[in-house]
Amino acid sequence: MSLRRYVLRRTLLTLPILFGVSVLTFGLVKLLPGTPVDYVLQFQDATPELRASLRAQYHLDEPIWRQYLLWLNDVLHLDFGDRVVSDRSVRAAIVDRLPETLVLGGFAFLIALLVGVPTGVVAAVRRGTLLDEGSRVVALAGIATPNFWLGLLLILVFGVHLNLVPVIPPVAPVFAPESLAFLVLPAVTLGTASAALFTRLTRSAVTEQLRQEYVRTARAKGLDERTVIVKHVLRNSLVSVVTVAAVQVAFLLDGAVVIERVFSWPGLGRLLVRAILQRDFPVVQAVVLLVAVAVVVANLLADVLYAWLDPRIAY
Amino acid sequence: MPPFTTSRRRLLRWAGATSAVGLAGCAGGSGDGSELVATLGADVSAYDPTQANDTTSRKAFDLVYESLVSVDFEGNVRPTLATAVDQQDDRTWRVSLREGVSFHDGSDLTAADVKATFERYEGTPRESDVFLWYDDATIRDDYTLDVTLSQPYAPFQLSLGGVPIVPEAAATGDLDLSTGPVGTGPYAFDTHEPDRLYRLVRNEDHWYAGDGEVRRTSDSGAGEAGDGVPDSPPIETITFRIIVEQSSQLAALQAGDIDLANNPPADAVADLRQDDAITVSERLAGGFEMLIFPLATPPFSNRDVREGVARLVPRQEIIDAVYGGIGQPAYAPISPLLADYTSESFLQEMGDEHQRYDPERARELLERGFADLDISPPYETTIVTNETGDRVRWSQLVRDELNRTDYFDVSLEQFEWNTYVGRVLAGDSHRSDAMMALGWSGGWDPDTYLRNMFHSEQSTPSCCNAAHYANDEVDRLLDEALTVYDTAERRALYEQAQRRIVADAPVAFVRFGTRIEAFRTESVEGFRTYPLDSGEFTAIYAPWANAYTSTGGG
Amino acid sequence: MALLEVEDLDVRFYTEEGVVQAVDGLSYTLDRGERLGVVGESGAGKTVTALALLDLLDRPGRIEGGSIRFDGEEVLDAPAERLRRLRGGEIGMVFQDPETALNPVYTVGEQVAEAVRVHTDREGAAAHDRAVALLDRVGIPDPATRATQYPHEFSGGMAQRVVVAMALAGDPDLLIADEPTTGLDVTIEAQLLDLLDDLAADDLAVQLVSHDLGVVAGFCDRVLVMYAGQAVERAPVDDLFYHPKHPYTAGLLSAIPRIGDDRDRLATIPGTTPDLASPPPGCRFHPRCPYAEDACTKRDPPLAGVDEVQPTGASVAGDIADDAGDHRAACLAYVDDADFDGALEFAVEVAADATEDDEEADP
Amino acid sequence: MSRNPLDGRGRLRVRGFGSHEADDDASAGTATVDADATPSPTTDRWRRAWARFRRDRAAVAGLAVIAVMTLLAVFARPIEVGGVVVQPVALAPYDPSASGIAPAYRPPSLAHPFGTDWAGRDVFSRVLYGGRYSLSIGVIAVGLALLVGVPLGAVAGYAGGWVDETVMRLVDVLYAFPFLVLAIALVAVFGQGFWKLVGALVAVGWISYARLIRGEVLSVSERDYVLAARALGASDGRILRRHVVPNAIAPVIVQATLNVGTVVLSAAALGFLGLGLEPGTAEWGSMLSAGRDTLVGGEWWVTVFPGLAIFLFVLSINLVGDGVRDALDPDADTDRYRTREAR
Repeated sequence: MSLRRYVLRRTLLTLPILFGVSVLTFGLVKLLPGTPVDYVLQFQDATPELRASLRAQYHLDEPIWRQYLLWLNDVLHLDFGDRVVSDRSVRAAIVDRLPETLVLGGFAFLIALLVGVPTGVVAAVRRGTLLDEGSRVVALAGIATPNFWLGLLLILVFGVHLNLVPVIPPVAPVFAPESLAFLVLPAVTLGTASAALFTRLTRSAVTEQLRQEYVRTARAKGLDERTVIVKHVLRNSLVSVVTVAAVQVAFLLDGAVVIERVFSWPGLGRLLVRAILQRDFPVVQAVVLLVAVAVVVANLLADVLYAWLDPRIAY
Repeated sequence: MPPFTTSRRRLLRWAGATSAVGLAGCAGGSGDGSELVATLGADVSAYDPTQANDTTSRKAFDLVYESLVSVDFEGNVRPTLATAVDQQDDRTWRVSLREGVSFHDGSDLTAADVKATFERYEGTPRESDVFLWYDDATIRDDYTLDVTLSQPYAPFQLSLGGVPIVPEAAATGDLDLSTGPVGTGPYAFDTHEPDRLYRLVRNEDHWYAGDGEVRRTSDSGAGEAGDGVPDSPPIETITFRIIVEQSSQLAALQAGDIDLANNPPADAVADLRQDDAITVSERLAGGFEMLIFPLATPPFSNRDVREGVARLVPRQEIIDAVYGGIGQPAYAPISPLLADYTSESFLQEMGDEHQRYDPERARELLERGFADLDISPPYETTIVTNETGDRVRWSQLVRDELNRTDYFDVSLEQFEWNTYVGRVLAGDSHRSDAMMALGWSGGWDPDTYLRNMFHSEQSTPSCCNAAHYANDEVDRLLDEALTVYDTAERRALYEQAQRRIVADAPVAFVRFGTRIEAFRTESVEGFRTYPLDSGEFTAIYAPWANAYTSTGGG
Repeated sequence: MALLEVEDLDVRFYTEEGVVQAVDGLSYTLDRGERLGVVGESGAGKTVTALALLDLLDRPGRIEGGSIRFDGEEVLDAPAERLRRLRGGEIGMVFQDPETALNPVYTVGEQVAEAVRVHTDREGAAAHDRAVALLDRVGIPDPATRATQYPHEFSGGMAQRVVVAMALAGDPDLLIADEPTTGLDVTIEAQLLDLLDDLAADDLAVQLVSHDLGVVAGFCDRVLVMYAGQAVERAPVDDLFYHPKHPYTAGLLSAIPRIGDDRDRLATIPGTTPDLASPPPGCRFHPRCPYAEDACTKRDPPLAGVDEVQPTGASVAGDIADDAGDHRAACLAYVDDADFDGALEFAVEVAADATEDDEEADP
Repeated sequence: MSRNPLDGRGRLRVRGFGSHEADDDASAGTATVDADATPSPTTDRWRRAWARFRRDRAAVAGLAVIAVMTLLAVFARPIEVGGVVVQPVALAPYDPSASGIAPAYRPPSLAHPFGTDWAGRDVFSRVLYGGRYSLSIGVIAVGLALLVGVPLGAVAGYAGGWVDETVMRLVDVLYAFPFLVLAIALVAVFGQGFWKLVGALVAVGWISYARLIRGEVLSVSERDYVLAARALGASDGRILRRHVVPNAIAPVIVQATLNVGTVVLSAAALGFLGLGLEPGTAEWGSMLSAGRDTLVGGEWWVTVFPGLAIFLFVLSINLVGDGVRDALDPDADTDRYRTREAR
């Protein structure tokens, strides 16, 4: 089965999942006590007619499944509708924040990989030594610190006392050098947890591969230890690291929800939490669906990469 | 943390440096490059006054729009777009507009714009801003119009201060305010990057020409306004950085990334005052924190029990521990800010008679109350609060105080804002088994402190009388006071209403609100704290209030 | 001077249950072009010895003593650079389980070409061509296309041929084959042995490790029998099969099932290999040796020459200077001063031809 | 044609060796293998796993820290169960929730080793007492998640077919939600407080166990001993309980140990977003998020000590988790040599 057909089959397989996600999101938001109209009209002595007209505007009085179908119809036309809380369209709200979210997430993911994988390899090769346990403790220190507290500490040390990095995002486009310089702290804070995970995973994967026979054959061929590790062992170990990397997408957004607030970074995480708390359900559904698609695509990419890395796996 | 080589650290420092310069340089065109960096605690969600229901949006476009009249730092009504507002009879007022005023889109201000502004409020979330009093308006000529009220409305002039004038095109649909505010104010809207920043740029042809002829409209004319205010705002660009996290905002202020921080937490004020680069200004505001009793649920249905609880609220301890010693205890709804309608002596009297902290008196009252209802203490109940930091803290202190007596076993329940609002404003809020910790902010008119909270018609869910307090006499007093124009007469009516309310104690008053601002001393000069949160940035440029701010060193 | 001289080799494993003496004072030599068989039950230390030659033991195993001289040069303290040139360059190695010996994620061609690149100055396409030639040399049909395929697309036999090709990449003088055919079925085994036979023809020394006496009989010139980490008998192949001197070797030979053999139960050597963490005192085979006497439990017999009874004290164990014909066994019976008075009453009977065997009754 | 040195010498048979061993074994040898010395397989496996765990210095240190923290938490304040004082000891000098026992924001001193917070409460007592929350949130949330996830995942893996399909699709759907976001929504719907927080963490936590055990059960149930058990007519339920799950549970145990840490961190994150436990609770995460404004102000001790407590607790849990994984790893180093040669 060729790659194209495999990707097509997998995409079709994901549709029920996306459907499930949209139903769950819709149901969940409907369960939230209070409606967006209450939010908009709170502490206003609004006349009942006004309340009714606003409810009608958001189809709040129609049966729930009809509301879902109406919403689904809009989504299929990529019209996510208007935000309840502000008069900007949902799509605009998301598009405004997408680059920021991707840059922060990507930067953190990169740091996690560049720190996590090498540490994992060293820990595995030097297994049982002080270096192994030392690197593990350092990596775990990243995962053990509550990220908002770590963020605040970094701001305090590097932003306020050393005045090295601005405390709030500079007024510059997201790819400008000073923005990226600012992003170092949030990306490090966000990436530490994932880095610790990658370290642990790589360590067990490399340890597993080091036991395989082909490593002995490689050494018997007269290859130096570095080539044996980097060329032969690493490629086999990456196979299992890749599958977990995909799950990181949702994990990174978890962290982003907190980190974006601490570093005042305008990302989707912050938008999503505020939308949940403000019952701005068009935004909630749109962002959650977007994240779900991202997670599903990431899993798909991981499987394709997995198959590309390991020839034994046929599509 | 990947190790930084020194060269990389220099890059960071350099990057750090340019960004600071970038901040200081003005994004707009020419001009002296003076910029003030202030902060907003949440993202601006609307530019159109009829849609904006949150204080952040209102304070963000406060400098862009102007209303017919404005209220200065002492509460006096000052002519702004209207040169005069004269009463014809008890239901009609004649408004004469200032000539030569233009909107940011170039169109001239005429009476038609004013009438259109009023009428476009219908069917919008902020409908009540206008339609509580507005009936009709007849345009006499381009610069005069008569406004007829649906009934005599004492706070008419003050209410005019809360209605920003927008171009008529906004009503006809030619201009879409949702893309950006268009008003006549000293600053025009420049850009808004959601969740990041909101920038205003100086409006070069603002109507005020520095000739000091702005006078107070009301007869008691206290001094000439506008003398000494330059003809155009000294600060060219105002950039509002949107920082949700309080601790990040404080860090940014100390690091110098921002010049002005809004509403810093009270207990951080002591630390900020130690930093001599930072000035903290605070002022009594219009509003109060309170604990609402569900009147339909025993034992809170009993007056003695309610007053007993009110007398157990440790107000001074709350002010010291939670608010860093700032603010004063509240024993009645109307804030001392409204000097015309209340006085210290009145407040002390209310305190002594009904609400002041007095554990022995409280024990007697509770003993009698529980006996009347023959409920055996301790009564298990909860205090419900939302996540606002100060409120969470003072409700803990009230809980501890109540639990020290053997009459109550109180636990605390915290809800995020919307779930909380859903509970507090629910139709059966008076039958819930919980006391509700809530804050209320009024305006310049005494009615805003009483009607919504204590008028029987305002019981939840139509508005905010969560206790479902219903007293015919109070209703009558409040309705009458609304139609009487004479201040002295209104004061007497409100005083009588307050006496009745405080005696019935549907709520325990805790503390009058204070507005706190912290700014970097050398980069903010002349800034004064405005008592209402939505008018926070008034002092940046308000010729009608004889106030302006410059960036000092700049 | 022999191509390979192993003297008093001592290898230990540091495990949870204690220190395992996997190889204990092993000595032997291997000449250029000669074929040495190393036989013994599982756990005798055959594989550990093979791995030790290329210093391929990793934790928790460690070479604690002895010396390994290849072409006169000491391997054990060779610098890493020299050791790398040795591995796959002068000594090629073939492993037991072909399926797992190859890296699953690289093509077969690439893995062979990699060995070529390390040991010859060929690079890129030249190395690849050499690899294809090697694949052809080891009898893989249509080597050009097969080179682009992956290990999981190869059968056991073919995969082992690839490993052999890899071992030959550096044109080695010595090929160590660690039970190369054990995982294969008999017909494939025979073809592979033919291949090794063919390769060994042009002056390639081979050390074939196996627990299958039939394979050794068909391929090797000389045989080294190992038991519990020690060499118990060393002899030319036909001397060993027809004149076994050590009881253990005899036991091994009697345990080979023979077609047409009408005995109801296979003869077996009672008991199991000893726990190398705490080997039995004296001769390690005495618990299972039918002729064991009290002396056997006290003294660990050296590798004594069997032809003439050695004068006492001739420490033969260390003596590696044996010529091709030399036949030694580590049993007190061949050490005269030992108070071993019994006699090893076993002998090998040769049947004239296959048919005559059948009707012979078991004694 | 292969050269065969034994060519022509005919086939050989060894005489004499066999007859000797026929008469009796007694004289043959002293090496006797006494069967009863070998312990039964399961205890041996756990004993060997414990031996291997003991050798991992970091893991043992982690376990020690967890033990100390548990003891401190249990003996922080007296415990009453139904009026009966079960545990009288009070290591914490002050009542953790009593406000005003000392001036607010006092730096660490002898009387108050960790200083005091905004309400004048003793931070030292609160950190000791706070251990109870973090430990119980961690253990209960993970325990319940296991109770939900393991059976569901095991049945899905073992039964296969539509059962597997539905459970796994539900898991996929839940996996698409970021863990914290789903918890936020659940807390917003069902309200805040200890059991609602634990409920939310369980609702989002069980899916990782379900997916993990399903994968393991799939591979284990292919093993021969499961087929054998089925061949002997054992019921599916019995096979699943006695043969399949015990052999598939190892990675789940490891994941559960590691998750105790993640759950405590998630509780702290929810506290940071204002969705945590009852205000004023002495739980480390709540103390951390409630006091964070003062971090910038300079009252560092209000957050540093609870933060350190969480850090130590989660770090130790992770070290123990790593230790458990290495210990339960079926073919750890030492076995490799033996299994290989014994074939």
